[in-house]
Amino acid sequence: MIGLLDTLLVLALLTTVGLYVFGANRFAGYIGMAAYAAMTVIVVLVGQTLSGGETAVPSAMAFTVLGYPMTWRIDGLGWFFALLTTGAGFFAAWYMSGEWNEAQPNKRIQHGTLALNVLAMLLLVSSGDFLSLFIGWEIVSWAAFAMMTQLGGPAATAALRYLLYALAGAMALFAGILIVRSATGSFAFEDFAAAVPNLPTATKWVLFVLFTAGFGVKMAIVPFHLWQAPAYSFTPGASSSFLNAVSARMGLFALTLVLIKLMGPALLAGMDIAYTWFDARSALLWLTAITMIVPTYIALMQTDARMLLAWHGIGQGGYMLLGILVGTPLGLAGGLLHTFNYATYQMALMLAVFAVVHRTKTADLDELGGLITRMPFTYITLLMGIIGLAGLPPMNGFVSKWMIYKSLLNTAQPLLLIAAFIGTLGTILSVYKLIHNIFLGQLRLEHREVKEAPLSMLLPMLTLAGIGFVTGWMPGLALSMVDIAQSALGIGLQPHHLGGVDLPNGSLNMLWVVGVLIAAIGVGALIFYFLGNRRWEVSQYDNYAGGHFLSADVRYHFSHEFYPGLARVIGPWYRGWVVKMERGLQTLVAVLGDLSGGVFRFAHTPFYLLVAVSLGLLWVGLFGKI
Amino acid sequence: MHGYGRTTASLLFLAGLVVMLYALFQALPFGAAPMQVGQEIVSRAPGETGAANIVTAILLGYRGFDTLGEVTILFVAATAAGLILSGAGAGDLPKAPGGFILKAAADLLFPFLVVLGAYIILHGHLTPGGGFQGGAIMAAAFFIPLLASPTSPLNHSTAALVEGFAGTAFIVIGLASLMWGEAFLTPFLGKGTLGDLFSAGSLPLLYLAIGLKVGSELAGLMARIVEVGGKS
Amino acid sequence: MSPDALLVAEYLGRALYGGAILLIAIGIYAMVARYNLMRVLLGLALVESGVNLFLVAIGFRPEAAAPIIVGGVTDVPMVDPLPQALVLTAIVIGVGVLALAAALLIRVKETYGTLDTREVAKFLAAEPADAAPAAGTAVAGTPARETVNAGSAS
Amino acid sequence: MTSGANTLVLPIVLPLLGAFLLPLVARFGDGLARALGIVLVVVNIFLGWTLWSAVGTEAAVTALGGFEAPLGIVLYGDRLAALFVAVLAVGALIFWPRAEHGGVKAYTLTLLLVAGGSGLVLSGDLFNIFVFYEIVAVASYGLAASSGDKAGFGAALRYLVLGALGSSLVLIGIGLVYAAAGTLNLADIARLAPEKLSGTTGLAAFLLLVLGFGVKAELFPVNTWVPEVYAAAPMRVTAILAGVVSKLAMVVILRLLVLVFHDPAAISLLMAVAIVTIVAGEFAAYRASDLNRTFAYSSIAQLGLVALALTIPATAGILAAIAVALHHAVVKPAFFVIAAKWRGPLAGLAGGARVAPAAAGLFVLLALSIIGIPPLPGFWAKLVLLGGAFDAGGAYAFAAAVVLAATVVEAAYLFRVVARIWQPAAGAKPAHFAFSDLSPALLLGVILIVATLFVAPIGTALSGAAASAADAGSYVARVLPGRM
Amino acid sequence: MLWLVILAVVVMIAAALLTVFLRSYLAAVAAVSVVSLALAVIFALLRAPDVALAEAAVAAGLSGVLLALTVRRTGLWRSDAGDGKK
Repeated sequence: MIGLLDTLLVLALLTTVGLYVFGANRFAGYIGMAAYAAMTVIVVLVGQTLSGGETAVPSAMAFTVLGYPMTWRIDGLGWFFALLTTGAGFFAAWYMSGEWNEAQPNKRIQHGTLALNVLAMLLLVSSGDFLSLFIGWEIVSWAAFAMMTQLGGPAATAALRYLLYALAGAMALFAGILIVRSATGSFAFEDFAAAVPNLPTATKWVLFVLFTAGFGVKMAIVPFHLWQAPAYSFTPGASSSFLNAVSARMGLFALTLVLIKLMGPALLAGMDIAYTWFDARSALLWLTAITMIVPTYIALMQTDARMLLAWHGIGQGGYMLLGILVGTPLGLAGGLLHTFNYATYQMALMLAVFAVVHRTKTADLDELGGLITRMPFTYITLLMGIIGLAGLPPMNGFVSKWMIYKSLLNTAQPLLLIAAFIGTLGTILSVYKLIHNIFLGQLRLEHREVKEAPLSMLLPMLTLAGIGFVTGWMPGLALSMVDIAQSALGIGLQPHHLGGVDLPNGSLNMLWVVGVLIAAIGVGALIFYFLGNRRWEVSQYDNYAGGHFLSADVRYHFSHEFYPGLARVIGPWYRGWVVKMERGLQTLVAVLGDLSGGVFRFAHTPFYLLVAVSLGLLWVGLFGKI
Repeated sequence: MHGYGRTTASLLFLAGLVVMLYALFQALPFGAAPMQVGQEIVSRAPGETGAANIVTAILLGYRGFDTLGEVTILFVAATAAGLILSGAGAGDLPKAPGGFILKAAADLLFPFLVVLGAYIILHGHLTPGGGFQGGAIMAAAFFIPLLASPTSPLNHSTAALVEGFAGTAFIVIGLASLMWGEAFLTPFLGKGTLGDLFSAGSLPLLYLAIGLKVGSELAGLMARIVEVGGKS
Repeated sequence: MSPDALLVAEYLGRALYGGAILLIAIGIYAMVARYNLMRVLLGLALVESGVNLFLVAIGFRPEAAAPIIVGGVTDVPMVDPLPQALVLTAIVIGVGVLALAAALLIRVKETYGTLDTREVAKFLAAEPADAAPAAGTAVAGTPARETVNAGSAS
Repeated sequence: MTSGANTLVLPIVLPLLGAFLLPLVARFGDGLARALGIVLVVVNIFLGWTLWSAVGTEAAVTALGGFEAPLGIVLYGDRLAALFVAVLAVGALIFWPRAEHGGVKAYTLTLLLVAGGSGLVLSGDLFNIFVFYEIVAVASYGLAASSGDKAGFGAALRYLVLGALGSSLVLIGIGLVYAAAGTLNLADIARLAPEKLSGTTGLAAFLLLVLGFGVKAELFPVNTWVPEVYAAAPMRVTAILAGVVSKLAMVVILRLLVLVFHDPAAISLLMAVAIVTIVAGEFAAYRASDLNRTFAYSSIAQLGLVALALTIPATAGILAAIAVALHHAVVKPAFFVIAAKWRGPLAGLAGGARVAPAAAGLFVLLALSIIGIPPLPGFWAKLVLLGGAFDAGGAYAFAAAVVLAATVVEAAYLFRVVARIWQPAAGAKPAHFAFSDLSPALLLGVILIVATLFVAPIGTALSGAAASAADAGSYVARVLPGRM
Repeated sequence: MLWLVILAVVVMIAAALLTVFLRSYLAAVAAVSVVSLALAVIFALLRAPDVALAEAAVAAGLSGVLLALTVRRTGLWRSDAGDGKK
């Protein structure tokens, strides 16, 4: 029986093979677009089945190895992430379909690894038990590694770092699933969900820590976050956008699955930490709070546009997990919606930045400026993207952040709310740096002939920004998708309408908000243009400052060390202890390695035998039964 | 670890080893070994193998397979030594022939040693000694002339021939019983009278094969050490 | 057995086991504390002898005959013949291993010009990049680990 | 007696006969000797296969010389033994020595290695096992020095010294067992063990046996020969030694554990040794400076895994041990094939992917499998191992944690090499692989992929073999039918 | 018999110590042969004539000659240096 899910997976497999074979072809991007579009259609069909009352769509694929059965099926939660995956794949392929594609030396690898990642993620989100979850997880990790490492040099170094983090996480996960099996006797999700309340507290804690650490590495929760920004940034454009938009969210998927769906927030809240006010859930909540704040302020210090955005990705992941861990229907809806929203604006942002890189060959924020005149549509995309990232209306980021804040308020967590605000403040500051340093101010001499990005790249960017606006204007569109995911979690649904949500203590209707905003802008424009329009256009260089005329070779665009005051304030806090920890670990391994190696280089090897026999016999004498 | 530090450490560990091994061995029942299998073999060996020397009965009968392995180890060692030394240079060996007395003694000893070796091999199932001891003596017989005049190399190809055929004979004797439906190395040819030269069935044949093989292997091994370079 | 005989057996046991252990220990000392590989080889021979003594001692029974049937008399008590058979095997194995070791020793001396384990270990542990030519035999510019041509090394 | 019991001796005797005849046959040409050797190895594969299919859960037993069990020597052929007879022969076939590394003498030694190894896994007698162990050991000393490489002699001599001392320990251990139990037959010892060997003597005997056999099984701290020998021996010898021969010693330890030494103290001793072996191997590999040594240390760690698996109670542990051992037997020789061409410091490997894409790709495949990435066979081996460990709980969980951490280190050093291979070449380019150079590794790679596809039936078959190998009761009943 | 065995053991241990500490390798090899011969005597006293014969012929005789030849071949017979004690 070939079902919808099988069709989807087979299609993804064929796409991978096909794009690897025909990846060097100039139509590869269109092939990819068609394939991902078809996959998206299938996913939508799956969604219709799921909203029709089915709990899951099964796959005919099933194996039993060494007595361990493996099954695949997709439920609402998996469906939601599958939709993000195929959608992101579609836009990435679109971006790669024209001029970008022509410029790339390694088309085949780019197309192939993208398809491979889509396949791996689809496999992961449709896993039906812990074993297939782990297999999917490993494949996703290695597929991402294959994607990251393709450019060599610093990319390979960053990818290797990622790989070690990912593998360490996977090993924690491996231990976790094996403990689950020895505790419950099977790898099945249902058995675990049924058995987990009765497990000993120690086992629950071990599992919680192992799963959180294992999935948290992919999510880049602090302190497992160091790998992410460089690994994502050194990947070629479309692939990087794809990774930024959805790859790390696989960790969110798995965390939601295990912590919320299988263990449940109530269970976590019941796991108290002795002698403190914390329990497992609140401890993790505070970890997400740190994840929201620290990477955001690290992003502020970046001088590479890609790194800046990638660091934000880490912080944004904190918001999503925060909302999900709040555990109320509103918080869950907010977290999941934020996942969707983030995918739209982050992808648009990354694509826009890479469009700039494509044209100017640099992503260094100190080397750019004034491109608004040369690349206006890219500028608009970026502007809409950062409004979303900062969580301001009318973009969709505002809606999801509002829901998360509201859920924190409703569950009486003001400290976390403040933490979230601090994070948002950092976001606003740093995205201003991004748009200012790239598009505003003085155009550099070498960029005077820069052209707008080609249509093949502009269209997906603008479309994504448009989706971001539309789902900000009518969040009900996205919330109905979130409903399907939420229905699989067993926490309950968040009632909503096209414009937002109605709550007893304050509702949100974006139809009104956007309407008012547009009206206000309209009024402002009216005033500006018709009542007192005194403006006229001059060249950037037809200007003076300090009594001197400005010429193109004088740099008056202020971009270097953008926030010196702020840097002075947060500098003392910025110790890099995680980096030191990582280095310490490396040194430890190296020292242990040298010690072990030294053992093998000893001149008198029979000496070891003597020592081993003597000590062994001593041990036998001491502990052996007489 | 350098100099006396290692010596001291070695002595310490050795002292520990001695003390503990002694404690361990003292716990064993000296002089009253359980002899589970040993006693049974002693009582059954004469009847089952026809050999008066029970050690021989074990070596060739009950544990004949061990013995096959044993001659194989000599063979392996000889082959490996040949492989290793095949490219060796002259070393510090004096090339001058040995003195007249050594030569004369070698000539004189040769027939005596050969006969002695043969005797020990053939009476292996009756008296102490057998293939290994006799083989070693035969090896000495062929080897001493080599000491007397190192320039006259042992005829390796003959040695290899003897070695190969003797080894083959052992296995063929073993396989013969396999063809008759018995297990590998089952004695045959009848048992004879206990104590006679022609008794104990095929065991003396095995011992002969072992003696020839051990003799030729040991002689070959020694010769390789003495000889100078190159393949034979 | 008489009490005297028991006492004799006990002292015999101590002497034999003690002798075997001391032999093993002295052999191991030669292998561990001495630097010359020849001495290591001699130590190995000692260890093997000690083990053989231990094995024979296991099978010994006081007031028993050697395991050879003389004149068809089969009902006298005999020492355990099995360990003797084992030791016979072990002796021959020991000689084989020793011979191979001697062959290797000759080649080691020939190739490295030394039998000092420290020098040999230093050569073996050398990193591939800076493998030091052993005992100054390798000419500069040639790879340090070239194959020794048959018969030409000295 | 099961059908084929009498032919149980053939996998040992036929290669032996061939080895005795080889120097004579070589008079008619080296090629003939080579052909004869290869034919005999193929025959051994066939014999292993027939033994595997002939014995189901009931093992074949033959009493050599017709002397019944505790008195004479018995051969015990179960599926485990059949498997390793075949694997050893396959290894010898794929890595049959080249003419330039010892010629006919090397062929002879390889045949003897095959004969001795087969005897090692088939024999049901403690001292007989020792004899075959010595055959294998002496043959490997000789082969280790057969490259003519300068380092070869020193490495082989140091190996020999360590190995011979280890053999003496084994002999003392056998003496202790004999003194306590009065028998050498494994089944008989198994029968008497609870009564006679449960005390200090038995434990000491186990210690000595494990340390002695551990020299070949690459257990810490008696594995110091490994990096030297694997770096200096000809690649084909290294592949056989690392791939198969080390596992044969493990099979012996397995038999001892299953049949004789169930003492928790003995188990914890082996577990401690195994954990230290894993840690020392992986960490030393992390700092190794060339591929050969990297793989040598990695091989140590893998054998530590096998030893760890053996300590896990019941069938799960034995299944894990067999699975890890077999997987390693496929992967590590292939690695050594690659390392044979890519000698020298790791930095010199930059550009390897450009020069030899097939080798580079194979390297990635093998690395993924040895790290244990699904769905490659290495993952299933690790799954069984760690699953068993977590099921056993307690100290095993700690051991499993060590294994998991070691896996990360393993990935670090393997993929550091991968990253290096994909970098553009800095100076001299790494060596190019001719097809004949790489073909053994490619063959093993194909085996790996095929095993991935058929992992379910292979797992079932191995489970059966493990179950029968773990059944001490049936071992005793088969060997000593009258004496239970 | 007890005294004979003890005497042989003492001789054996003394010879073994000489093996380790004698500076001349040829003498050390001779000492190893003495050990083997003493061992052969012990074996004979322990009612193990086969083993005694083998020990005398193979271990004392052949391996003694073998080791002596090796000493000669490696040039150690000319010098007694190189044992680490400088």
